[in-house]
Amino acid sequence: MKPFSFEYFKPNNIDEAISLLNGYGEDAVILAGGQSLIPLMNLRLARPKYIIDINKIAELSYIKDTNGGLSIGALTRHREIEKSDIIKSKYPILSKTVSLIGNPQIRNWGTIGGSISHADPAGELPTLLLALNGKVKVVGNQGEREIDGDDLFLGYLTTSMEKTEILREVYIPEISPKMGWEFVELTKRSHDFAIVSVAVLMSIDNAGKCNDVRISLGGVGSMPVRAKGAEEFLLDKAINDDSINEAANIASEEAEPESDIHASAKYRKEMVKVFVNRGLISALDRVRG
Amino acid sequence: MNFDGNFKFNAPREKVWKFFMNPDMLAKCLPGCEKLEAKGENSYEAIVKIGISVVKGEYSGKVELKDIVTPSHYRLVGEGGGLSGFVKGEVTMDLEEESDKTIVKWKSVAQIGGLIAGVGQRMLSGVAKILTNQFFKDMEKELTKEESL
Amino acid sequence: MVKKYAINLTVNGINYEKEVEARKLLVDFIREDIGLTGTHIGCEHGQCGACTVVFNGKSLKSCLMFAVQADGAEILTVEGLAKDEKLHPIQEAFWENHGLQCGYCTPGVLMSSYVLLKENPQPSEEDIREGISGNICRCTGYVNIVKAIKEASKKIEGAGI
Amino acid sequence: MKEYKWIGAKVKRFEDPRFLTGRGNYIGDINCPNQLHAAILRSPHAHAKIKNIDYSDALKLPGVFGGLTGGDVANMSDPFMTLVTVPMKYYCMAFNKVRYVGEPVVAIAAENRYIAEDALDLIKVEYEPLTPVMDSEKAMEKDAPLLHEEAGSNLCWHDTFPYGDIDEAFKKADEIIKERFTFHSYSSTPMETMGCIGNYNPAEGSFTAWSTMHVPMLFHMALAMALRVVGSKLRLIVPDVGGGFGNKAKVYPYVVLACLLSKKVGRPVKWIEDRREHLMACVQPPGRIAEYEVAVKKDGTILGIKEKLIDNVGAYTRLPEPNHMMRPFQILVGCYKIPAIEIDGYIVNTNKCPSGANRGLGLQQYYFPLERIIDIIAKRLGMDPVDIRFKNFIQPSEFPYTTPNGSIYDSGDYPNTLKKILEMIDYKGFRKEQEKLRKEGIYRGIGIVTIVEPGGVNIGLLSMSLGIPILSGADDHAVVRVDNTGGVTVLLGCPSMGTGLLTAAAQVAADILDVNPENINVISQYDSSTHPWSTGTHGSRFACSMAEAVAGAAKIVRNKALMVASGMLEANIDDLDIKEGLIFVKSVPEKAIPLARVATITNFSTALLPPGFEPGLEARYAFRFDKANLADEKRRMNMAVTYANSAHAAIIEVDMETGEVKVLKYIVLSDAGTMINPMIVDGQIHGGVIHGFGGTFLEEFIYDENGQQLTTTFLDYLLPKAPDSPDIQIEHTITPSPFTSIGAKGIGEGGAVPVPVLMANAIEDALSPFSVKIRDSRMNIEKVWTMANKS
Repeated sequence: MKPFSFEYFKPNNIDEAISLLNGYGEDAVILAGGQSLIPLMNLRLARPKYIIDINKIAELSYIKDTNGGLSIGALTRHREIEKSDIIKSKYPILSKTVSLIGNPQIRNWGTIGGSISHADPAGELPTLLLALNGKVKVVGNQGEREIDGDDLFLGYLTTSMEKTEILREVYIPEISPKMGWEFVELTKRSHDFAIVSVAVLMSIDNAGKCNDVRISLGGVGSMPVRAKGAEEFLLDKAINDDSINEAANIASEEAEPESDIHASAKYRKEMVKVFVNRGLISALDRVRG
Repeated sequence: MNFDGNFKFNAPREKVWKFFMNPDMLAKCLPGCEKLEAKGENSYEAIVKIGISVVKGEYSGKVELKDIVTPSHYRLVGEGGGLSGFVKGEVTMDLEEESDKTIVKWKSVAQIGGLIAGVGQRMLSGVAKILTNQFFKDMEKELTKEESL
Repeated sequence: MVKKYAINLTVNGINYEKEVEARKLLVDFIREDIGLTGTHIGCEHGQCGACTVVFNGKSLKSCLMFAVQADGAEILTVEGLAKDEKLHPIQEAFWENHGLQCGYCTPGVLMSSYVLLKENPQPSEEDIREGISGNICRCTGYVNIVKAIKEASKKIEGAGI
Repeated sequence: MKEYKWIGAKVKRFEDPRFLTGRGNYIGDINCPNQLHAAILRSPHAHAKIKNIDYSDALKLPGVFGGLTGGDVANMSDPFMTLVTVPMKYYCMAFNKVRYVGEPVVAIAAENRYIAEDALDLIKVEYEPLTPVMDSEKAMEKDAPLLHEEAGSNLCWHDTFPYGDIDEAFKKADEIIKERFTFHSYSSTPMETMGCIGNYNPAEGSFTAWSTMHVPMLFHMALAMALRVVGSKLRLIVPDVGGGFGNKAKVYPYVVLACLLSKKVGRPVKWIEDRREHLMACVQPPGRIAEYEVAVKKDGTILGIKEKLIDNVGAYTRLPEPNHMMRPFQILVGCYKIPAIEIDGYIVNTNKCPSGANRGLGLQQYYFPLERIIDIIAKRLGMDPVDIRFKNFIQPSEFPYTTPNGSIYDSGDYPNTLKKILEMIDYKGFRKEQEKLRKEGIYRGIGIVTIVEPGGVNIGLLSMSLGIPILSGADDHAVVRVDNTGGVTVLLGCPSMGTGLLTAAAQVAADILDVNPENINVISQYDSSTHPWSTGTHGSRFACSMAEAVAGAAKIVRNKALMVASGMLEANIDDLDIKEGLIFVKSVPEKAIPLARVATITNFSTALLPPGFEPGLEARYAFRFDKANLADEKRRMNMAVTYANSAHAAIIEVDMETGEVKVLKYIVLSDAGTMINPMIVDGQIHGGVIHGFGGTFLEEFIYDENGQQLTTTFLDYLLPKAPDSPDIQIEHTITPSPFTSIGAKGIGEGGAVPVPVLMANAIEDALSPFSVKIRDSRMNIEKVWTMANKS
């Protein structure tokens, strides 16, 4: 199908974008990479009256490794993140996760801000953001504010950002090099929407006990979710096959997936066990490696 | 697509029942309900605007209250069409007293047709759940507000 | 009257100034307004890759961009690969290795391969299959496409292109 | 085998440069002056009466020029003919009633597709929903919702075909095995969707239609009759086709829709199907239920099979259906000497998209139970499935072999094919390793399947469903013409859809005329007003029927040329030969005359021609296959021209935790007889295997219980991409067909056919420790996981 008609704006800077967004409110939508929005428009599921194309706002595209964390401009393309050496060395989990998104064409144009604000529970980046304790900086006519990952996602394709706010930056706190990590997902074909995705970060103290662990699950509900129960279980425990297995079972209980034509809720819950297991084992190898 | 669940109102059954039968309250709490005009005995014409992020659709059609057994049971039946397809659904409500509180046990059956059914596969059940929860939360908010009046 | 937006862009080295309706997809613009029908439409929802072109040096599904966004861009389509009737090494390799059958996905696959080989001159089979994972083919089962891209990488290295 | 120079060579395809440089000429690229674009409003209901249609607002939208509804269609055209005797009205749009989600209700013609789609939003249609029925067995029940009132039942066809002595077979059986199988619906979804342009010429009362139908003339009659014109007043043009795979080979309703809309608005109308329309309303092969009863002796010999086959053909039984039921009659016994076989066939209508041809056309549905039952017999008798195959194979000495229902298998060496593939996949070595790996918790399996691939189609097949088989013939026509410069033009009756038949035809003509193929132009765009008759490109019929037509026409031209040359060179015709476009006297080679000069004489100096010689160096030849007989009183008939043979073998590994299946090795041993272009043959097998692979693991048309379609985009109807597709190893043996001059056998569909049953055999083998029983063709990830974790 062909898209419905709309009016098109191409602001030069953020302020211009914000004033447009406020001027047209409910019926205006931000266009960045377009890899999620335009398919919905071509299928006439989405019929925004006003499109605000922010691709000309160069100041929104950057990768800055400041002390204490990584700042990525919302308009930064997945491909740039995938090829960034600084990210490969200091945030390898982000580098791997981004490489699992879509395919080369989608990664060339899809943006980190676009995919996080689209908030698809089966998307890779929303799930990863939670595990990284990341947060987003959004800007509106009342100025800029920060939203933690935990408070950002409200439900399917729904975030706590106001209609008149633009996501400006994704901020990821520094990950200690001693931390083991893994991002694994189950898909029917390479790069599909995940049936289940798991992001794991874990560190072990020199007594061999776990002193920090973060597990977030994707594809198992209307939004990505941190498996807090499993995390609490592992804290201060020795990490071995048994504790990993038990944590995986707990995580599976915390997932509330829906059934659809690709996989049933029961199967997804079982796959949470398998992939939390695989994620933790691989993270453990990296800690010891 | 069918769901069920229950919701506890801390108010006596008569009050909750009167509340559920009051079209203005229904209009206020049905998510995205823009018009609910009485067209006869327990039958209304409705316009509902449902949307999730950029996917918005306007559905117009009719809503009827059936099998009314005051004050414990009734069936809300709705049917509407829009640009992205049609929605047909019903929600059966059973109000049970628990000391001074009321438990509303609901069971919903929804049939979605056309564009949204064929393409929105991955989002439908998620969206339906959000809307139903939102409906009950809004009803409780209205109830407590009225309580305080 | 429908609002039109002026755009100025180069396609295969030729500069064009056109006016377009905002909603006109870039793939329709290339096929209808520029008249280059080598770029094809297969799905219009970003899955099949038949509409892949090279946009400012990067592969793009041209059904996932509005023509109005292409103002100031440099686009390469399949018609721009061969230089004065001499096939590009990739085109030659696809011909020699039966890397196409119905030809409908071929333009998109060629443009993805073009960008793949620019970024990774010596790709492994796995790199190649990943590099064209945004392009669907229903005739070849990908076997000869992968072989053709491998051969093309050798040709290009040999010719120092 | 004759010594050929071009036949058998891996010639680079002549049609490739056009495609490689973006100069393909597909339906989307063709535009008529003054044309309009159509968009179609489709039913959101699976079963409903149409109470009222109001598109007056749509007509007011600037840029809209007209519309068409089922009412117009019923006035302006007749229902399409069908191949079932029960009355059923099938128009190109819904009339009074919609019978599947996506059925066309209103068509709008506008300046461009964008505006036409905007207009659809302004149309108001009032429906009275009815209860749909989706399952074929439920649809046959007495009180089931009825789709076609005039038909009286959703069972639109039933017939029984007994062959050989069934009762005797079951009397002598040591074991009778009963099994029920189901096969799901998936199609080929070519990258180019359907499309057509309809242009009505009021002055002549004639229609010209461009479309992607790669079987134009088989259905030309049905379309002309629907449009109420004689065939000569419906000109069909088929440009380059972006993949057909049979999906574009059906009575094509949208050609009639575009023609009628053009007649109504007085301008050409172009309609291009978008992907959603393709997945919802193009073609969905029938789901099948197969109930098998097999009479077997203790030593594994198969004495007889009774099959109850129920096909769910969707809302209308559309030409060529019920061909999914009839086409497999070409190979009812597969590779085996089964003396008695009975088919009890049921064709059922439900509220789904109408079915139609898809690569394999019934063969994958038919071979799934047949090649599963071999493995099931082996398990029941404690034998190796491979031995059951060797035991029952038709032996090389028995060819040509006539099967119980009249198929005449031309040639083959089935035991050798199987032996070779067992060596290639190292069957014994794998069995040993399999045991060892199981101990380490690694579950691998091997699947072996041997099939006969029918090439060419005896059109009598289509009349088997009419009770009295009146049709017959597997012929084809070609024109070969040499022009005054020595260039050669070839006109085929079959459009090209990517299978390389243009190049293969040039190779055949090149060998017989001994000219360089560079100078041969096989016309790629088919045109019914100029091209010879043919039923078109389907049923793997190029190698055996079309190639023979080209060879025959080229031979006539060759003899005409030699006749003229013998006059000019005053030499006996037997003393002449042609080499690279030069006719010369064998005993005195320097006495020669170029083919071009001979052609010029036949056109410009006819006085020099021998008496009775018809001017022009051109010939039209119709290849007539003498074994395309009429069915006898027991409805036995030879329904194909050639019978190729292939074995597929695969080693797979099941990830017990997730249900993922990894194909570690995939080998095809193909005996395609003489291969005109081995490179093109292998390309067909590669594509076919991955079609089957996608159909088995990823693809399915899914409906909910209310008849809503849930797989209407490529996000839910999943196609295999490069990283998901296994590599494929192909080897060949060559047993030429004795029934044709070149000896080539049709194999275009063979690659796709055995994959579902092969994967079922391999997965059941991998999971045999858990005594898993696979009876359904879907192997999606969750299903395999469920089987692997049942215990």
